[in-house]
Amino acid sequence: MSEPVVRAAERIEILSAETSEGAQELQRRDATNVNELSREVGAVLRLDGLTLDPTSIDMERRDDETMIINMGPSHPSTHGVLRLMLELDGEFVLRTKPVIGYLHTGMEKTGEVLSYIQGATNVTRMDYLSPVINELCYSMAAEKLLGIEVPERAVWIRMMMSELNRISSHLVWMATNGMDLGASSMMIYGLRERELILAFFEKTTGLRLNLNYVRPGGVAADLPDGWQDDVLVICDTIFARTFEYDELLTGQPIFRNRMVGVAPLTAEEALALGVTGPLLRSTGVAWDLRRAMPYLAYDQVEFDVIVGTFGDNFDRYAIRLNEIRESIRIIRQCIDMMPRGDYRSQDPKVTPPPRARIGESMEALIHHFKLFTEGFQVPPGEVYLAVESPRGELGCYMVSDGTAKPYRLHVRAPSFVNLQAVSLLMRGGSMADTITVVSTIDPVMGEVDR
Amino acid sequence: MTSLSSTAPPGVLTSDGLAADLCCFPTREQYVELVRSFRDDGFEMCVDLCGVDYLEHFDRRLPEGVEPTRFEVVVNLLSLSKKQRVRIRVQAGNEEPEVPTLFNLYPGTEAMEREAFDLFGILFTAHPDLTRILMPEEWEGHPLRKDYGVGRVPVQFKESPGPR
Amino acid sequence: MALEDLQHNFLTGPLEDIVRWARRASVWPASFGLACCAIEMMATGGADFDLARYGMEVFRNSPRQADLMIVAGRVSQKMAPVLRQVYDQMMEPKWVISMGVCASTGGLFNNYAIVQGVDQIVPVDVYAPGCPPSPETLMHSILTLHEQIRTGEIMKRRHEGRPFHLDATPELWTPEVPVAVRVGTPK
Amino acid sequence: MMSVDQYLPILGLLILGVLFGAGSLVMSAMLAPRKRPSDAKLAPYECGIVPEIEPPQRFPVRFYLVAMIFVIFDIEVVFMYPFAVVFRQLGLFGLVEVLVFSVTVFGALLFLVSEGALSWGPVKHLTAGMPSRTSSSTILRINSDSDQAA
Repeated sequence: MSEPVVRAAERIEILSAETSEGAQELQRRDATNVNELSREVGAVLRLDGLTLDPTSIDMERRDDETMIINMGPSHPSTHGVLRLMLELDGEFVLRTKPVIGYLHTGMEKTGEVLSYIQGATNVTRMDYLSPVINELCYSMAAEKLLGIEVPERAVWIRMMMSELNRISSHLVWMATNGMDLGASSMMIYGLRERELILAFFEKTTGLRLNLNYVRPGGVAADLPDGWQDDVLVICDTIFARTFEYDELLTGQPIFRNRMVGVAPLTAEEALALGVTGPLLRSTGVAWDLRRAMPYLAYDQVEFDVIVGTFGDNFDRYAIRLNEIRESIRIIRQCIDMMPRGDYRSQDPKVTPPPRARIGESMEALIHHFKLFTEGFQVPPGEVYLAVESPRGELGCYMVSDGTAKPYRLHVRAPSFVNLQAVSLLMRGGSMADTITVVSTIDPVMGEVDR
Repeated sequence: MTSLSSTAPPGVLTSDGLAADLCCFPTREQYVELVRSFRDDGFEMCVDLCGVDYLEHFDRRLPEGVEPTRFEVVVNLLSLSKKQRVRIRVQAGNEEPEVPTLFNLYPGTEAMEREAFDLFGILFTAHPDLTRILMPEEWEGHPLRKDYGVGRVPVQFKESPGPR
Repeated sequence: MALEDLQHNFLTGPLEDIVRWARRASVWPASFGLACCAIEMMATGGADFDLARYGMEVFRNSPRQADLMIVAGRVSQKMAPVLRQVYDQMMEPKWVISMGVCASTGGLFNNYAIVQGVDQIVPVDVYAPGCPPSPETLMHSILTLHEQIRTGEIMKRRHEGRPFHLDATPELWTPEVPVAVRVGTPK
Repeated sequence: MMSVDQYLPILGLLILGVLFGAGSLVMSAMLAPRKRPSDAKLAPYECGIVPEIEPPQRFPVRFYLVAMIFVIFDIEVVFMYPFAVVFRQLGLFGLVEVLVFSVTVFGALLFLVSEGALSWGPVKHLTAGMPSRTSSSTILRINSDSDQAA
């Protein structure tokens, strides 16, 4: 019996050496330097010194009485492969440190290998809950570098599709947030409504997810005829259903106890941490890129920016619920004001010739072949372009060196920055609050780890 | 774009001809001072900080008086009150890129600087926890550098060295 | 003395069928959702493409109560040992569906960060193609797995020879030492 | 003689219990595929991470206080068993007796709760002067004309 035990022991080292991330993990308090300790405790070093002095850990516990556990990569409520290391005093969280990188896919390296036409397929897999908005950010950055104009109809199609995508992303959030708080019927309702939108995506673009629909120069295909009634059906059903969710969740005592007043965030802390999106708006800061720095045709549509008052979990829930209604309002205006015309810019530099003409003329065939194998050259320069994704400001910093591939592609992921507010929000809360905090930040690990 | 040279500390070249939004090119010594002056001037949020490796595109357009180095740190500041963005590109150095940290001005940049260190090897002096954030702990090398291979496993049935 | 060691004769035949039928009808997946495929797996578990029809009602979170691991998404180098650890901690008999091309062969991301195919880490039984595989594709792969369990073909294949690509010794059909080889720094 | 078969049903129940318990153990031992307690299976499940910081042995006292509450009700039920057997002969007197008994035991629970066994201590929640809010009363709507900067 001794032989397997010895082998078992040394095998545990092999495995534990592989899964332990050394310095990236939460160490004992005496093993971390003061600055890092204050960050893990959630102190925001702001103008006038620490807002929260790390030495006065109010639930003062000796170092050996507390327990360091990790809500590891494969955990039901961490929305993907996020690993949170928590120092707990019984039920209360003293220190938190997110360990990320478990879904690092090297997308920025792959972005440098793919040409501008192929790049959208890579970027769309970053934030897999809102693929259209990723492609939009990438394509608009490429168009800005190229300096080409997108026809009016393409602008409105892009706006409508990204609003539909915002609704489907908020619906997934409502579903998983309900599941985390035990309302598993909310999971079924949320996913059921989302299928309506995915069916429309499949009808227009051919795919439910990772659509590769928005490309530099316009959109891949025109809307199918009779799309107005599909979208109207989606708007009416989901608008009615949001009141159902409101009834189901808002009055429920369990939901209120775990959401009202939990994990408050002040505007100053949010700005210092660079937090954007519903998290920032919940603190009362009215900052929505669609309103503040309008892109596409957001200045021609009428919609409200939803702002919270207390900055706690309940505000973030209310903001996302009402943002679904605002997006529906925008989509209704898109249906009425959708201009006619072509859906893709006619500039031959960017747009391949139509399929029919390839059969007849040789030049069209060569043009099509060159465009899809080698791609189009983009004048050297750099650009930073930001759009409003359901999680915050999604920015794309693109440097081009004149060839057909971006020289450097950096995507500013809103979840990556919002996630750093985790240690501030979880500080002093109970273990159950950590679940709601991670859920209301709504991190998508695909875009956090890129 | 209004030029901010009036408020920026002396010796900083601000030129907005290069790209649509405003760009500033401080040297490493003026870097923290410039960011501090921007923050006091109303730029409440540091939106993005990333590294760029200009090994193969060394001769990019830079305003005169800025000597290009291989590594560059690009910081994006955002003013919610004035609805304005500014981009600060500081030359970080050739072999041992080293830039002071912005953690004391904007605590939000702590993770972004760790990512720049992890993927590029750019050191940030006085950073509270300069460890890897995305790659496994014992990973050697910095993947996003231009001399770091893509790590592409040759695909058996298609040997063409195309873009994929 | 396990089911495989019985001689397959007249007496034990019905018993084996009953056991296989019971196993097929109550496969509980461990929710190992990684990336975009996890969203499609959730949609498959949702109301429209109900997985509960096949007895897979509940997505167990702890590997102790799960006997099917659906690797849904791209497996990064940092995640490989964790995947192996969760696989080892699953109860026998256990099966693996590698959902999506990223899990099966590294897919779109042929680079340093992604393990090019989960079968380098765990023995895989069914590969579901697609990026992401639509819920119908995932259900089709689950049904093929159920078919293999019902006919016992899945246990036969493992029992006789070692899985073809893993150099494990015959009697250890699940190799003890993790096979995940960290791709070093390709210069 | 009469008294022996009075206990027959209990005996039957006992045998059935043992049969079911032992039966499932034997079946699972017999039918489960090759079983080797590999070392990973012996290690505790920590969400996929191999645990190297072993959890502390001393847990905060709050967990034990909650266990105390269970003990009260456990004892109460144990005393109710003999009452349940003869409660028909005891009639009203027995019923009142049991009610008095459970009220006194309930007093113990009230004492524990007032001592704070259930309130788990200071939790950082914004509760001061929190109005009861609905999902539409807690938000402000900023439309384009009344656009105020941050």
